[in-house]
Amino acid sequence: MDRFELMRLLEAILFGTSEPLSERDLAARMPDDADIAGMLEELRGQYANRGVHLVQVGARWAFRTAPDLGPHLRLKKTVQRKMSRAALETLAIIAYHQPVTRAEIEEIRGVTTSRGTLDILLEAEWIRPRGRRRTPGRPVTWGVSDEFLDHFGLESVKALPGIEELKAAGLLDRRPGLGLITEEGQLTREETPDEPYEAVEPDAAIPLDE
Amino acid sequence: MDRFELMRLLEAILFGTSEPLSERDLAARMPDDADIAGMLEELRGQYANRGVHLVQVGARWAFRTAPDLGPHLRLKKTVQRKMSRAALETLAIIAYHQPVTRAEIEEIRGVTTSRGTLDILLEAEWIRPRGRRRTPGRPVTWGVSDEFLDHFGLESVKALPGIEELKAAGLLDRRPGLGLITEEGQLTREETPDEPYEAVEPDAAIPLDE
Amino acid sequence: MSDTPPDSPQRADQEPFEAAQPDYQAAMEDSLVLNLDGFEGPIDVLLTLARTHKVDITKISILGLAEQYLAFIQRAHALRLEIAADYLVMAAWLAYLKSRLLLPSTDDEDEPTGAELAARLAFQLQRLEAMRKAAGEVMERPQLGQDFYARGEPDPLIVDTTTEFSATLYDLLTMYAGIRERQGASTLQISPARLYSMDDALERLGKLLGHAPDWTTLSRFLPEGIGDDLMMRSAIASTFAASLELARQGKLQLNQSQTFAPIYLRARQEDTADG
Repeated sequence: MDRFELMRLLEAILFGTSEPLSERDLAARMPDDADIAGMLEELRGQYANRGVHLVQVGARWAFRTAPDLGPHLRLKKTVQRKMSRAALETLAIIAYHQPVTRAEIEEIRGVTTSRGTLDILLEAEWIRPRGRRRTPGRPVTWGVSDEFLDHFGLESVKALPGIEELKAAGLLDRRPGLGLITEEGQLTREETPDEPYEAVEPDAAIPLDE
Repeated sequence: MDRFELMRLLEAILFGTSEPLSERDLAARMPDDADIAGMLEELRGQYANRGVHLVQVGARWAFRTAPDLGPHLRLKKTVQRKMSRAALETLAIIAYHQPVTRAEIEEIRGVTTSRGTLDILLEAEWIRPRGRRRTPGRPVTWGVSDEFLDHFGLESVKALPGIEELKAAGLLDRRPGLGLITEEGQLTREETPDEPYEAVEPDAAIPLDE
Repeated sequence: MSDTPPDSPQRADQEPFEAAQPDYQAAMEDSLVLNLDGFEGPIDVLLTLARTHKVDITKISILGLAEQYLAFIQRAHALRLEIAADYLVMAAWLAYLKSRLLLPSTDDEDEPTGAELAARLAFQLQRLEAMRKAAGEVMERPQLGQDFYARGEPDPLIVDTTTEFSATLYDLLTMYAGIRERQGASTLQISPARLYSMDDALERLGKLLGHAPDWTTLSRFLPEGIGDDLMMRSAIASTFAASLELARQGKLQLNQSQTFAPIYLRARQEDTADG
């Protein structure tokens, strides 16, 4: 198979699938010597002006209709569950601060997370556990999923709206706020106030199943 | 919207719908003055060499994988599977007692055979129906296949070790009888012939399709 | 509690908060207070108060905001609304913060200064406000299935799966041996012992008696050719039992001179009385 034929095959595989495929998924379906990364870039270029785009979502690739056509596209819309303000706020915190623990989310929001908020985000497959923080209790850290990126047409977390500005303004820093005000009437902080966030781990520093 | 934009829109609609669309369906989703027929032809031409074709299915239009790529889009996968104890027991009985009906297998095993057990053996292509027994209900009789002999490296079923050989090999551990009175008055087991079985019917006594 | 000393020192980072409120704003405040259940905690109230007063969150006057919050809680008290503990904790903390901001700072280095505490609160409010704004911006993006679409009619992915079953001849033979063993145990039978029965003895004795008018030992009546010890013993026992039965019926006579002496028997003699 020459490159032209390989490109056609790659196009057919991606076009025929509605779920994004990773380079590994693609490699399993292509001849061994295929330069998948290079061909993906070339294919993306070929579709750049078309009504359908080849887009990257996290580490996966998929064809999606061009976002600028949205208002003119009269296609059946999928029914979407309406999310509570608390769920959306939590989602934004997870997306912009990931990897982030539940305690940190509560610290940022200033309230305890009600049961069901993370559940709803998990059910929507928009968040995923990423690892565990090396702090007492080894809490799970959360991040957004490829489904989240796909749903909002984001290539990666770096493409989140305003993330660079927020970072520059120091608003994504792991600095303590007031701490959590509990019903018991205490201003508490999960970590020691001296170096509250020094122990932050890189993504999946501790595997979940440890 | 100029023609280029209309072409993009048409492409996106055809990509995103869940079923082929007629020109009338398309007209309902496009601005009034769009030259649908002309644009469909143009779009078909643009995709002619690609991995995906725009094809007419009856009076409707849809994107379809280029037919020449079909064979390359199939993914081959080999899954290793362990046979259940029930399946192996059933297989052994079929091998030693063939041709044997399901009811006879159950009688020998002392338990009813679940539907899936024979299915798994059939899926493995280790057994095959051999005929029908001339008894009420005319049940199917089973025997082992050439694939079975291949897999277990046997020249024929006759090469299977008999009971005495199994005993000699230590696989069949018969405990001594109980309560010796005299040699004649001893408690004995039912005599087991060394020849594994006596076929009730000759092979394919009644053809299956009868 | 809510009145600010008019000549309180102001710092550079604390823009004076609008203390005097027009009437329409007071009405709005009341509706805020009555909506207490709608808030997600004191931080939410603080952010809402800041928004209500159109304060730029990045240049927020914490002192002014603290006063707004304290007024809010007072108003809730006046309206006899039930106030959750965390709102009161925040009120106490803000009152403390206010005193720290207004009083000259102590030299106690362990305690954060009023400005530091205020900065912490400001950071918390700005960060949460930023996240709320970000949530809004994310939700305003084109969404899959609403504004852009995946392939509507995906080709089914064809996966040809070959299942390879693993089983060895050993597995197979062990299984079969196991079955035969189970089967053997379930059909265990007792083969009948070969014994000389009472019926046989009666029949034989009855037939032979006619041929024995004289006293004859019992052993002479036993069947011939019994080599087996058990068979012999059973024949003796059943023949003796048969002789007793026939004597009871008056068909024969028995004689034994002493214990363990040979037993003699003969057909019944009508004319002799002894037996």
